[in-house]
This record gives sequence, structure tokens and C-alpha cells, in this order.
Amino acid sequence: MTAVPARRREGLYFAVRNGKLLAGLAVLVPLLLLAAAAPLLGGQDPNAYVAAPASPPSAQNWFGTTMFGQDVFAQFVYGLRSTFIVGALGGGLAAIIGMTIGFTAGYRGGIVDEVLNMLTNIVLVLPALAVLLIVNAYLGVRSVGVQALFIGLTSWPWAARAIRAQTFSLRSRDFVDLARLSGVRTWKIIAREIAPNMNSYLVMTFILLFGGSILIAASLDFIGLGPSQGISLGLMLNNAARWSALHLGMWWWFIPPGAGITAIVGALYVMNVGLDEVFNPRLREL
Amino acid sequence: MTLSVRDLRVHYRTLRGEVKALDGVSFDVADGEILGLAGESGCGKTTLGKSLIRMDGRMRLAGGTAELDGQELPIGDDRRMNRFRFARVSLIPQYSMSAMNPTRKIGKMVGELLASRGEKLDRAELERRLDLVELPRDVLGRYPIELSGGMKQRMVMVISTLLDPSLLIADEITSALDVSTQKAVARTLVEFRDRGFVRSMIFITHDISLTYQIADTIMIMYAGKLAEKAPAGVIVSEPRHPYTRMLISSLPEVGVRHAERRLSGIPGRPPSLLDPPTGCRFRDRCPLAFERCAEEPPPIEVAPGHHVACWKA
Amino acid sequence: MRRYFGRKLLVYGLTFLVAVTVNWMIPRFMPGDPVQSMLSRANVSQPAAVEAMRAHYTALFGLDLPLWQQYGNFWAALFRGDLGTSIWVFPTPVTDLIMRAVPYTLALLIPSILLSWWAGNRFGAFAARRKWLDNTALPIGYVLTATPYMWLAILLAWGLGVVAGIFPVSGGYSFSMRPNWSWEFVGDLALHWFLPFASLFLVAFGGWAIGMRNMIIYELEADYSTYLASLGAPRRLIRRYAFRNAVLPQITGLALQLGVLVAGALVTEIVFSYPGLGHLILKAIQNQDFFLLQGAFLFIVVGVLVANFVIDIVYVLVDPRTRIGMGGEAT
Amino acid sequence: MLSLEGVTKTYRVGAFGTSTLTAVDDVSLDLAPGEVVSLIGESGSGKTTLGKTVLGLLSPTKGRITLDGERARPGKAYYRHVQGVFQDPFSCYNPVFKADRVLTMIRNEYFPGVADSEWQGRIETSLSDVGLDPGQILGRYPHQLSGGQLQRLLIARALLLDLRYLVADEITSMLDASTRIDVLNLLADLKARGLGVLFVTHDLSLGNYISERAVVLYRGRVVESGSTAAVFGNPLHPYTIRLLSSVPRLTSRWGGEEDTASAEVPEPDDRKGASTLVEAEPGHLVRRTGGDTDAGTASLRSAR
Amino acid sequence: STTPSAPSGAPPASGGAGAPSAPAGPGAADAAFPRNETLYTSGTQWGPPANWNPLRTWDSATGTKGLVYETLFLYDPQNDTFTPWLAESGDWTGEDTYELKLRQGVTWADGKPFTADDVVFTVELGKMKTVPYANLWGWLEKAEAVDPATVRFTFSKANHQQWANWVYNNAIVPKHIWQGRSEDDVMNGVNDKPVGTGPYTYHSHDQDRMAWVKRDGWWATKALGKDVKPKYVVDIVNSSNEVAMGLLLQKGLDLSNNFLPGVANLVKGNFGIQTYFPEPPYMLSANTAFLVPNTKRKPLDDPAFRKAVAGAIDTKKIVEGVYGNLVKAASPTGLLPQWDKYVDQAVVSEKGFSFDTAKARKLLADAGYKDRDGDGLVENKDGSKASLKLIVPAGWTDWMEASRVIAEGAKAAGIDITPDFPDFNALVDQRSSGKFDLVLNNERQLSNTPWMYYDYIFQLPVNKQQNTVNFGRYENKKAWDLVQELDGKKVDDAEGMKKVTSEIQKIQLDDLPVIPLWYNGLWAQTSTAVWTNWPSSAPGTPKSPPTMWRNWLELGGVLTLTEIKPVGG
Ligand SMILES: Nc1ncnc2c1ncn2[C@@H]1O[C@H](COP(=O)(O)OP(=O)(O)OP(=O)(O)O)[C@@H](O)[C@H]1O
Ligand SMILES: Nc1ncnc2c1ncn2[C@@H]1O[C@H](COP(=O)(O)OP(=O)(O)OP(=O)(O)O)[C@@H](O)[C@H]1O
Ligand SMILES: [Mg+2]
Ligand SMILES: [Mg+2]
Repeated sequence: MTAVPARRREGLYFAVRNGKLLAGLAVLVPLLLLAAAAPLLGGQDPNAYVAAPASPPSAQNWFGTTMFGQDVFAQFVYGLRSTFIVGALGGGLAAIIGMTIGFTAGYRGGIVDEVLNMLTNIVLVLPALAVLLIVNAYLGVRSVGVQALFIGLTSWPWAARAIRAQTFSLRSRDFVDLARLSGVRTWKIIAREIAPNMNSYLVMTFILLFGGSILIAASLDFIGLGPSQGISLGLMLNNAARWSALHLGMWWWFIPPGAGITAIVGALYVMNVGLDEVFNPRLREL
Repeated sequence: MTLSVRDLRVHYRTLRGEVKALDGVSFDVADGEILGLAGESGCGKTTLGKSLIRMDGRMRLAGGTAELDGQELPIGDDRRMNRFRFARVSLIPQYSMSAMNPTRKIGKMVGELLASRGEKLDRAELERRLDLVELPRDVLGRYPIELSGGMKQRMVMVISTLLDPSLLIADEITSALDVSTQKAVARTLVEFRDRGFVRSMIFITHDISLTYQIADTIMIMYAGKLAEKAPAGVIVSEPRHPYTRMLISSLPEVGVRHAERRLSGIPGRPPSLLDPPTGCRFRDRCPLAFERCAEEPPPIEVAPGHHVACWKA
Repeated sequence: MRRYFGRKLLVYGLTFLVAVTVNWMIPRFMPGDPVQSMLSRANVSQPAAVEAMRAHYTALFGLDLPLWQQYGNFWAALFRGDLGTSIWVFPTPVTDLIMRAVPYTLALLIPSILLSWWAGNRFGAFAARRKWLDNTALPIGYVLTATPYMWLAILLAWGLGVVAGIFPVSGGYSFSMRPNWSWEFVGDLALHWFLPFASLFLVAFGGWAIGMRNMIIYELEADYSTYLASLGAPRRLIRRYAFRNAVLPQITGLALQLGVLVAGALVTEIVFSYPGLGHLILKAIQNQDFFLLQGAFLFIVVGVLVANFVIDIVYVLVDPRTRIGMGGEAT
Repeated sequence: MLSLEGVTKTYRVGAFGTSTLTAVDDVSLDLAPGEVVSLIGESGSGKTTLGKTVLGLLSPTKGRITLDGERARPGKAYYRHVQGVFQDPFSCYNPVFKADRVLTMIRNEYFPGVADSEWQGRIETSLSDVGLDPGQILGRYPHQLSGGQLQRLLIARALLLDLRYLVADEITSMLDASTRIDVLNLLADLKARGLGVLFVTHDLSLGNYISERAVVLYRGRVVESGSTAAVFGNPLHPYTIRLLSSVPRLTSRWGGEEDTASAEVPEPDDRKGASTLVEAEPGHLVRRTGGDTDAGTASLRSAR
Repeated sequence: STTPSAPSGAPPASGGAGAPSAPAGPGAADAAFPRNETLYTSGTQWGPPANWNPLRTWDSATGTKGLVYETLFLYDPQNDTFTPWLAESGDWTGEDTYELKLRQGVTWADGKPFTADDVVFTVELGKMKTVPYANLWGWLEKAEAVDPATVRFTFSKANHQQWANWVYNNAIVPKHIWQGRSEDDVMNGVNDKPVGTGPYTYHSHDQDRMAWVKRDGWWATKALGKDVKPKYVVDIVNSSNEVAMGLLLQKGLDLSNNFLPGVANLVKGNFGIQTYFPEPPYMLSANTAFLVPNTKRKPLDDPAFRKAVAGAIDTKKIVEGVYGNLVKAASPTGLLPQWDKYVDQAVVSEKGFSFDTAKARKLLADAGYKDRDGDGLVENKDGSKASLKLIVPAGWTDWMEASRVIAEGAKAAGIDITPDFPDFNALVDQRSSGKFDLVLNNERQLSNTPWMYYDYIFQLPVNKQQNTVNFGRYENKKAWDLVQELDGKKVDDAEGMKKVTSEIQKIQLDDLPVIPLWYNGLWAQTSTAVWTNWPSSAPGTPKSPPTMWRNWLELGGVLTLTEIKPVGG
């Protein structure tokens, strides 16, 4: 007998004791705060030329400056911002699509499932980044939003698959039949009966999509298909590589953005495992 | 005396504290005996079975001993217990359908299992036993998925008893089956005992009628404690514990009809094992309860082989 | 079985169709005229000459035809294995360019995928064995998977290349070398290959290790493991079985990850200017060579599809469950 | 009258839907108000499928279901009169929510206009009808209630509607012996109030306990049906006989091998046209296959 | 064997190894280029070498024109002199006739002699419409070989300046090999066995490199006593500037013609890397970066507004911030320093502009541009918003940075400019169809005549598509007439030229059809690890341009190869 209310309370109990979850949050929250406080910390324009070019970290420029005399720290905090935005938008969109398709396919079954499954498989085997490359390369407008849109549109399939499988197993649970016997309509059953049972699962799916979007966005930025205005961590890496930061020994230019991405995505992944342990009694450690 | 369990206490560690699933259970199983273990859900049947062969991570041996063939079973020590498993104590799990590695051919798996225990596979004997349970010999060359549910269950029965253990524990192995299959399985178990593949057996089920069909002795548990233990016929015909009595009288037999005779259940629910009440645990639901029941009744032997834990017995 | 593969092939076929169509469509509906930008690079001073050249190249690339005809021609050419002519490296056929780059990409991808898969699975299974190992290995795995490919590549290039000077940080082989089968040359190739390989390997390795570790924990909890343990089977046997069964989903995982790995290879190549497909794609983007971009993209799609199909077949071969389920002998 | 006319349900099975499986095959059945009909059969005989088909949760491949002569159309109107209770009380409740949500759901869908106080009254009536104390039930989570309580709550839920027929699919099989009997008694009481119950079970003794009529299902087909007394007292089909003989009883132990001979049941695959239900006694139907002559039946009877 | 096999004109058959694609060179022995005989360069080739067609000056392998095929003259921009090369001399023998005397004893790499027929043939190729110099035949009437050493050209219109440009800009191809080639072949042919008169011949190539090998019997050795020093020239295909920088630092590269921001640090540091000047601007100037306003759009159609824009741009900030002082701010005329003598300083000091935000504001106010809605930015005269976009190709990072500086300065002066970074294709589209506000451009290079720049700025008529000139669609008949007049001035008539340019500059500075920003450098950084005596501003060193850029070998790049010396050699 699995019982959720108790599980909820237990969930909290385990959550506050789960080292992985806490460690993940400990990394993520400060970065989030940094991103939120970007205008305070990084000045108005992260691309402004504020100091002597190519200078190493100092009291004025905590992370040093770029080849052009832009403050790396300012770029970093603003970059965090767009990274979080891409993650949230891209991951969010992918989660919405994945959920819609997963729920529909899993719940309706039959021909609807077949068709959606086919669609999912098609998008799944398409190498997403290659598609994004193509699309992005020809795209006139390049902004964080557009980038997130395309990432969202291509990275949902595995989520749809997973949600479909979950829905499929939940659908055969008697309470769904009971809801139908109460005359509840389909979408309401999905939203009110099935989805609440997958809360934790959906959260975890979103987390993974979030992290995935960040990585994809970073790759695109790095290739030079990033937002043409503003700054992002991937773009910083791109700039650093482009302007020979490696050869000029300007490590302060390329280490922070990469470390930022790794920290965010890593923290998300670790949190995901933590959540899994919290919600999955089998994985709980005593 | 094959098995002798004394004052066995097994607890589950949980967030809210220790669940005292077995709280001082003592009993014996004789050579060649089939002990039927029955009782309401949650009374500790599975816990008892598990503790005799392999405790899972959350179980803790809080006390008590078990002796098999005069030799102490190190039930609290997973490592040392390994030597006894399979060879001396074996198990037919409830989950026979999924008990075999899905990606290994059955024969190969059996061979590897035996080899890992340092035993040699006696193919002829194995085939004889397959014949006995009416399995074609070529199942050994198949994957578990290629077998039907009944076949898998029989295969697991054969595997578990391959080393002729002294004690076999069968936990709810028939509850998912329909009556005719259930009957066949139950009979096979008896056959195994009769042929000496196993010396004695603990047959766990919540179905008293079924236990009655094959067990020599029936032990009724209630809330982690022994309520009554007696030869099968005695339990059914002259139960002494009020719980046993009420339990048996709530069983609708074939032929009993509502219109003619209205049966009734036992009111109330068993106590929580997290923090069990003192004294007789059945007290709250017992129509015969009196002051004395506030004290815990010790199991007493009211007749040879008939143990009851009740002041009124 | 036939039905299974029939269905798979249908998915692959449709995917291919979609990919080709998207691929064909995008450059044609995007702003800008490739011929015009090619000419603007040519930097010819006289407008009249430019006009003549423009008409000439538009016809040469078949861009003057009605769209449906261009689409048809595209397919027809595709089946002839003709992906058109590169604008950037005029007049080299796109297929030539791709074929030249492919060996490098494959030399990176195949070993890094297979080795990381193998080693990651081994390591994951190994880590799940002991708590302290698990607690140290796991974070490493997570950091590795969370690392963007290019960043790890940059770090390696910086640390082992620029600072330590052990490995070269760009190119496929030294500029002083000329291709031949001498030890010297092969060694030089290997030296250039190592860093991109290592960065691909490491990131993928972390992912597999974690996947395996999680998977094997589930398998160790599975009924068959419990049963074996109850029968006193040694941990070794149980682990072996669990490993074998946990590897199976990892095979499917391989199919799912393929796209990501290919993408990883692309950005890694860019960091190291390794003359593979990724590098080619970057150049195609930078030089707006959409014929080349299309070709490279199609090549990747086809490659991924074929690899997926191979994995599907392998999976059917190694997992009796699918094989038997498909035969319909048992339900 | 709730009637099934030649209901057939076919599933697509096999890993890729390659073959079909007829779970319910041409079943006709009437359920009158105030009557309990037990549907008996071993696992996989199609009981649940049939039950769900009656409830409109599955649509029949062939045949039809009528309520008072009108074709049943799953929807609010139909469910006002026909409801179901399922085998596993725990899985009938959404574990995320409180148990009484099943009641709220009825209110939202059927009685949105009813005032709170009136609704409270109705709940209390129906809870007391099933012998539950509202104080112990309301506001609790499913895991805080016992299986018996949950099953009763489900029945109480159905009683909130203008309920006339109830499909009870193995509603006691997950319950303890002692709780089980209470739920059975409740069903019997409801019958007295004019409710028609389709009681699905694989436990013959339970079917016998509360029902007037019994229908024995074997691999999707009715093999025997008639009054409970006739089917249990004088089983004619070899399958029924085998089932009965396999039931463990407290009054007698299984004998030696004497009953295995009767376990030979005609293979289900022989779906020859000759296989029909014939009336052996008034109101007692039994399936005869082509080769299964009167003589065969006689020999089976003597074997008992 | 260790003897290097004699290089031949034809690329050797690929040696069956089948290793990464490139045809292997002759013999297995030279698996590696001997370092001390090889010159490694980069910064020219932007893609794998794909053709050796000298007519495709924009994408043929580097050195196809210059190392293999040669031009009639070389031009030295520093000293404004023409060096006879394949020609011995060229003179205007009449108003409309020009006679070319060819050098004797020049042979093609296959041993055939170079004659007047080859020159006539090459010029006549221009009769094919798609050949880039097809327009030559708009004013050239005929070219005839008077004798094997003499060619006579008869013009319908004597465009002296253009012709002077033509003779040093176009490679002569061998008639005996090229005749009979179809137009498609001439224009699109790979010409994978280039046979030229130059000092080098094809050796091998791969995706990321082009290797040339010195050939014996180059005419200039005997005729001029000049000899190219490196036996091999390996031109490394640019993958990124970063790679070039890495190679340069590791001494794997001798001459990098890449734009390497930050190189100033390396020059100052002890890395063995030099640039032409040891101090800012470090590089010679190669072309002018212009801000081109669309003169057909409001408010850019108003010269006053354009002037305000010009005055609002802090060019110094671009030069220092974006380029780290590798470039120089441009003079208001935009003419390169090499053309200083054509600048009328009086005109410039009277009409020129300079960075002065306050003045820009005043200009705006005077011209009637006011900030009516109080956002700090002026509106059009009719009150509508004047928000302008400055387009720069996405990915051109230095320009992107520069455009930010421009926008910043403009905002300060009250002009609303936002940088926008479309893809190159899209940009080209917008630029040529006139659907833009402001665009950055530097497509005209240094040459023998400022006419080149004026042609670029003023050319008429304005077509629907402006492909290479007058992107701003500026229409001024008078100016265009002056430009054509300049074209007709004799090359040695400096005074006559200046008179015309002075007139042009007046119009230019009044109207500002384009706004010169800075002079892009002739990016060149050299390493002395293997080769020394690189051209530089220091006394006693060669002054030829240290470059392998396409179209720069005939500006003296090839001479640099004859001047450098092996270390210790
Ligand atoms: N892993 C566990 N953690 C905590 N408590 C447990 C655990 N497993 C069982 N229990 C508790 O221990 C008690 C005995 O459980 P056990 O499974 O032995 O009962 P059972 O008699 O086998 O019941 P059933 O008939 O339902 O199988 C119950 O109260 C149960 O809730
Ligand atoms: N959704 C389904 N898809 C395919 N086959 C199904 C499905 N549901 C049931 N079946 C098959 O139909 C047959 C009848 O199943 P059903 O559940 O009706 O049997 P049952 O008599 O209720 O059995 P039990 O006593 O185990 O509940 C079985 O063989 C079952 O495997
Ligand atoms: Mg149990
Ligand atoms: Mg069922």
C-alpha cells in the first residue's frame, strides 16, 4: 500500500535530510540569486567596455576582463540569467509538449497512441542538435526566446515517452475507471486524477529537460548560433575561444562560463537523483 | 525436531519507529511436518518466513533463536546464514512469475546457481523432478518468458527444492491462482514432502480452508504473536482461541447461503504493531475479554500439540 | 518480427522524409540569396559583370526553377548520391567534402562511443558495489555529464595542450606532415586525435556510469535478485546477472544518446579544429554554404538512423524478451 | 432489466498486436432488480472484461447491452443507474487525495446544485446504509482506512445515485476473511432493497452464499448457468464439476486421485458451431460441444 | 632515397596509401616538409583549396595568382610605382592606344614560351560575359599581338586609371592550355594542374592546407636576380584565428595574415613575433571601413543628419577598445594613408568632421531634429520616430563590438541607432536591395588609384540591386562625372588627379554619402624562428607588404618571398 499524504510528509522528511537534494540546492540557489541580482552586480550593460583589456582577476574585476575590457564577472552574472531563462523556457516548453503528447497517447491508446508514438519516434531519432543547427543557421532573429522555442520543440520526445508509459500504467488503475463511472470527462481525468499521481515524476522530467536545454543552448551559442544581443554563458565560451583566450592564457575568461554551466546542470542532475530517492521508497537510504 | 523457534522477535525499522512485526514467537516443526501458517493480513506471517531465510535490509532481529536439526541458524547474520540457504532452508517465493532471471536460459541459470554454491548439477535427478511436476524437459533450454505462469511456478518449486532442504518456506504461493491450479500446486507440495525432497515445510497463506487441505499442523498468528497452534483437524473442529473461532466461523463454506445462515465477521481492526497494546492483543475485539486479558497470556499446551495463548482457553 | 522491423523501417523512412524536406525547405524560405552572397564575397567591382555571374550561378545551382521542380530534383539527385556543389569550396562536390571529413568524425565517434559505453557501464556497476565508492564516483559522474562538451574540450586543450604542451590542440595532423602510412605519421594522427577523443569520452563516460549505477540498483532490487540471494547465491553471481540485465536498457540508451553524442562530437571538433563533420558544418554556417550544410545534415541524419537501426537489431538479438515477445510464441 | 445480448470482446494481443484474443465470447445474460447473479470462473476467464463491458468502460466488439430495453450508452445518464465496484479497494482511490473525494466527484458531476447541508445529509444516509460511521471515514486518506471500509465507501458512493444495478467485480478477494463476510452481507442487504447485483468472483463458496443465479464462465464462454442451487447442487459441465471439486473446504479434505479424471475439460479452441447451450433442466443451461453427448454427461454425472 | 624529386607542373599521382584524402606527394621520403626550407603561412585561405583557377580571384587556392600565374606588372602602393613583371614596359602610344612590351625568355612551367598571344588570349577571355573583367570590353576595342613580344590595345575610351589597375591585377594564362575551354570551364573549372610562369607550382593539398613547391627556372632569377627563398610554401587554411595564434606561438607558423586581436601583447612580450610597426598601429593599412547610410531613407537622406551621425561616433574607442590599437582611425575622406597625396587638406580642415558629441547635437538641433517625446533621442522632422538599425553580419565579432560602440555614441548624441546582426546572406540581401538604414562595409581594397574608392562611393546609375558599389544609393550626377573624369587622368598626372579629387572631396565632405571610420590593417604577424628579414618599418628591412593575401602578391607580396632569409642561412 502506497499512500501519498503520508508520502508527502515523508517526502518532506526525506527531502530535508537528503544530502544530494540539499547539495544541489546549495549550488543552484546562490547561482539563481546571482542571476537575479545581475543588474545590481554586473552593471547595466555586460558588454560595456569598463576596464583595461585582458586583465586578470582583481579587486575591481573579480573575474578579470575580456580582450576588449569587458568585465567577465558582469558577463557571467548576466550569462547566468540567460542560461536560466533558456533552461526554464526551453525545458518548460519541452515539458508541456512532452506532457501533452505523453498524456494523450498514454491515456487514449489505440490509433491516437500509434500516431503520436510515430511522431515521437521521428523527433527522437532526428539528431536534435543537427536540426537546431540547420534551423538556427538560417534564422534571422536570434534571441534567447527563439532559441528556447526551438530547443523546446525538439527535446521533448523522451519525456513524452516516459510520461506516456507512466500514464499507461496509471490509466489501468481502478480509480481512473471510477472517475469515468462518475461521468468525469477525459481531460479532467488526466489533469485531476492521473497527473497528481505523477507530480514527482513530472518535476523530475522538467528538471532533466531544464538541464538538457541549458546544454543544448550552450552548444548552439558556442557554435555562434547564440543570441545576437546580450550575453550568455555559451556565448562567453565562444568569444573566449574565438579570441584565443586559450593561447593568451586568459583562463579567467573561459573557466567561469563553463564552470557555471556545469554547476547548474550538475546541480540539477544531482537534485534529480535526490528527488528520486525522496519519492522512491526503494531508493531511500535509512 | 526439524525446526525449533524460540521467542523470535523481528522488527522493522521505519521512520515512525520500530514495527514489532514478530514479537516473541515460539514453535516447533517436526520432521516431515507441514506447518500451515494462517492469520489476518499484517499479522507477521511473511515476516516469520523471511526471518528464517533472509531478512531484508529493514528487518532487525530483536531477539530469539531458531534451531534447525539441532543446529542453531544464524538468522541475524546474513553472511553466515548463506551456508544454510538453499541447502538447508529454502524458499518458494510468492513472486515465482518473476523469480527467474529473464535473460538467462533456465537450465543455464540453474547450473550457474548450483555451481556458485559449489554443487554439481545432477541432470538426471533434475529431469526426474521436472517429470514429476509435468514439465517438459526442454524447459531448461528456454527463457522464463517462454513459460506460462503455472509452468514458471512449478519450475521455481523444482529449483528451490533441488538440494533437498530440511525446511521449505512457501509464502502465499497460491493466492494468485484459481482454485483448480491452486489445488494442483498444493498437492505437488505434499508430494515433494512425501518423496523426501523436503523434510518439513512452512506453508504460509491466509486461506485456512486451503491450509487445512495440506497442512499437518496449523498455526494461527495474530498481531505478531502466536494465537493458536494445533493439528489441522483440531484447529478446524475445536478451536480454542476466540480469534481462531471467530475466524473460522466467518468462512462461507460451499453450501452455506446467506438466506439460510447469515455469517458474521470479526468487528474491529488489529492493533498497530508500531506501538502494540500490552496484554492480549486481541482484547479489544474479543467478546470474551475480561480483566486478566490486560496481562499477556502465555501460550500454553492445552492438549498434546495444541498450544493456545488465551486465558480462557 | 517482420512487423516489428516493418514498423521501425516506417519510422525511419518517415524521419528521413521529414529530415530531407525540412532540410530542403529551410534555406529556400529563409531570407537572403546564397548566390548573391557568394558573389558579394567575390568582390567583383563591376555591377554588370556581377549581374552576368549571378544569372550564371543561379542557373548552375538550379535555383531558377520552380520550387516543386527543385524539390523533385533534390530527391533525384539524392538518390544518385549527389548532394550538389559546395559554394564555399567551389566547385568541389559536397559529397567529396563530406567523405573527406567523415573518417575523422568516425575515428572520434566510434571509439569514444563504444569505449565510453563499455567503460562507463563497467565503472557504474563497480561503483554501485560499495557505498564509499558510490559516494565518490557518483559526483564525478554527474559533474562529467553536466559538463558541456566544448568546455571540457577547452579545459583539456588548455591544460594538456597549451600549458603542458603534451598534445597539439588543433588540426588532424601536423602541418609539416604529409599523409602516408609511416609510424611517424600515424603517431602524429593519434596525437592529434587524443584530446578530442578524450573530451568526448569523458563526458559520455560520466553519463553511462550514472545510468548504469541507477539501473543496477533497480536490478539488484528485482525479484530474481532477491530470489537468488534467498537461495544463498554469492553476490558475485547476483551482480553478474544484474549487470547483464542492466546493460540491456543501456543499449536502448545508446540509441537515444546517439544524437547527443554526435552533437558533442561536432562541438568538440570545433574546439580542436579537427577536420571532421563538425568543423565542416561550422564552416558551412560561417560561409553560408547551404548546400554543404544540407549535405552534412543529411549525412548525420542518415548516419544516426542507420546506427539506430543497428542498435535495434542488436537489442533484439541480445534480449530474449523482445525476441520471444515478437515471435508471438508466448504472451 | 439489464441485459447482455451476445456480448463478445476481442483484444489485440501479442507484442505488436499481431493476434487477437477473444476474452468474452457471445455471452447473453439478464440481470433483474433485486437479484444477485454470480459470474464464476477461473482467472482469465473474462469476468472482469465482461464486467467492464457492462459498465461501458470497454466497448463490446459484438453484441449489445440494454438497460430496460434501451441500448446502454455509457455516460452520465447510464451511470446514474448502473455502477461498479472493483476488486482492489486500494487502487480505486487516488492515493493523492482524501478518500471521500469519490463522493465529492459524484456531487460535482451529478448534483452541483445541491446545498452543502443537504449533501451532508445524503452522505450520512448512504454511509449508514453501508454501516460506516461518517466520523471515521470523512476526511481520511485511503491508507488510513481498512480494505473493508474502502469497499463499503465505494458502495456508499454508488448509493448516492439512483442506483439500480451494481457490478461487483471480485470485491472481496483482497479482503480478510472476517471483513469479507461483512461486505458480502452488505450486498445481500442491498439486494433486499431491490438492487440488481452482478457478482463477479472466482470463489464458488461466495457466489453460492449470496446469489440466486450463477453463471459459470470458461475462457470467455458461458458453460453453465442456472439457479445457484442447481449449478452448485447438480453441476453438469465438467468444468464446473472440476471447479467445485477443487474448492478447499473445511468439512472435507481432498481425497486421493479420484477427481482428476473429471478434470478433462473440452479444449476451448473447438469453437465448432455445434457447441451450444442446452437446457438440461428447466432454467439450467449447460454447454454441449459436438461430441459431448448425453452419454458423456451421464458418465460424468456418475463419476461424481 | 633522400633526394627530393624534381617538382613538376602536374600534380603527382596519388600514392596509393589512401590516407586522409589528399593526393600524396611524390616519393615516400618527403613525408614531412623540412622545416628550414618551408614557409608556413595562414590568413588567406578561408576554405579547403578547391580550385586553381586564376580567374576566380576570390576563391582559388592562395597564390594561384601571384605564385603560379603572374601579372604583367606589380604595383608598389608604398611608393606608388609600377614594377614591370611579365611586361617589360607599357606605354600609351596614342590617345587611345597602349603598347605593351613583353619580357623575353619567360617560359611556362611546361617549357612553352610566354608570348604576346597569351596576353591577347587572356584579355579576350573577358569577352565571355561571366568573366569578372568582362566590362573591360566596354571601353576596349581590340587587343592584338603586333609581334611575339608586343601587344597593342586600342580603346574606345581611355580609362587610364582602370587600365593601370587591370595590368597589375590580372593574371595571364597560357593560351596553349586554355584555348578551347568552354565558358563554363573557364569560369568554373578547377584547373587542377595549374601551369604558370611564377616561381612556384602545385605540390599537394589537403582540407586544411595548400602546399606549393618552388620550381626551377623562374624567369626573374635570371632577369632580375630575384629568387624566392622557401622551397615549400604551406598555406594553412584558416579554421579560426585562435588556431593561427596557437601555431604562431609554437613557431609552427612563419607568417600569419590573420586578424589576431591581442597580438600587441605578443609583440611587446618576448614571443619572437613581429608586426610591420613595432607600435600602434602595428599594421599597414589595407582598406577603409565605412559606415554606409541609406541615403534614400529618412532621416539619413539629410546630409546634416549624416554629419551628425559622423560626429557622434567615437572612432578612437573602436580603435582602442575593439581593435586594441591594431588599426588607425580613418581620415574624413576615407582615403588610405598611401593616397595621402590625393587629399586636399584644405578642404578637409574646412569641411571635415571629428568626434564631438556636443557638435553633433548642435548639428541636429540646427537641422531641426528635436527630441519631442523626451526619451533623449531625436525624432524625424515630421515627429515620427527615427530609430535606425545598424546591420553587421552575425558572427563578425569585431564589427559587432564596433557597432555597439557606434550605437553608444549615437545615443549620447541623441540619435537612436541599434545594432542588429542578421546572417550574412540576409545582410547581403538587405544591403543590395536598399532595405537597411546603416551598414558597415570595407569591400574596397588598397590599389593604385583613389578612383577605386570614388567609384565605390559614387557610381551611377543606382540599380534595383546594388551589388558591389554605392550601397547607400547616393545620387549625385556631378560627383559621378568627376569620378569618370578622374578615370581618364593619366596615371602619372598627379596634379591633374588631385584637382579632380579635391573637387570630389568637397562634395564628399559636404554630403557624407559614406562615413569613413577606421583603416583596417594589413594583418601580418611574423615569426623569426625560421625565416628572418621580414618587411618592417625598421631601417634596412624590406618594405614590401608582408602578406600572402589574395590580390596582394602583385602588390609586392611575392617580393617579400624573395627578401626573407632562412635563419642561419
Ligand atoms: N518493510 C516494512 N517496513 C515496515 N513495516 C513492515 C514492512 N513489512 C511489513 N511491515 C509490517 O509488519 C507487519 C507484518 O507484516 P507481514 O508482511 O509479515 O504480514 P503478513 O502476515 O505476511 O501479511 P499479508 O497477509 O498481508 O502478507 C505488518 O504490520 C506490516 O505493516
Ligand atoms: N487490456 C487487455 N489487453 C489484452 N488482453 C487482455 C486485456 N485485459 C484482459 N485481457 C485478457 O483477456 C482475458 C480475460 O481477462 P479478464 O481480466 O477478463 O479475466 P478475469 O476472469 O477477470 O481474470 P481474473 O480472475 O484474473 O481477474 C485474459 O486472458 C486476459 O489476459
Ligand atoms: Mg505476507
Ligand atoms: Mg478479473
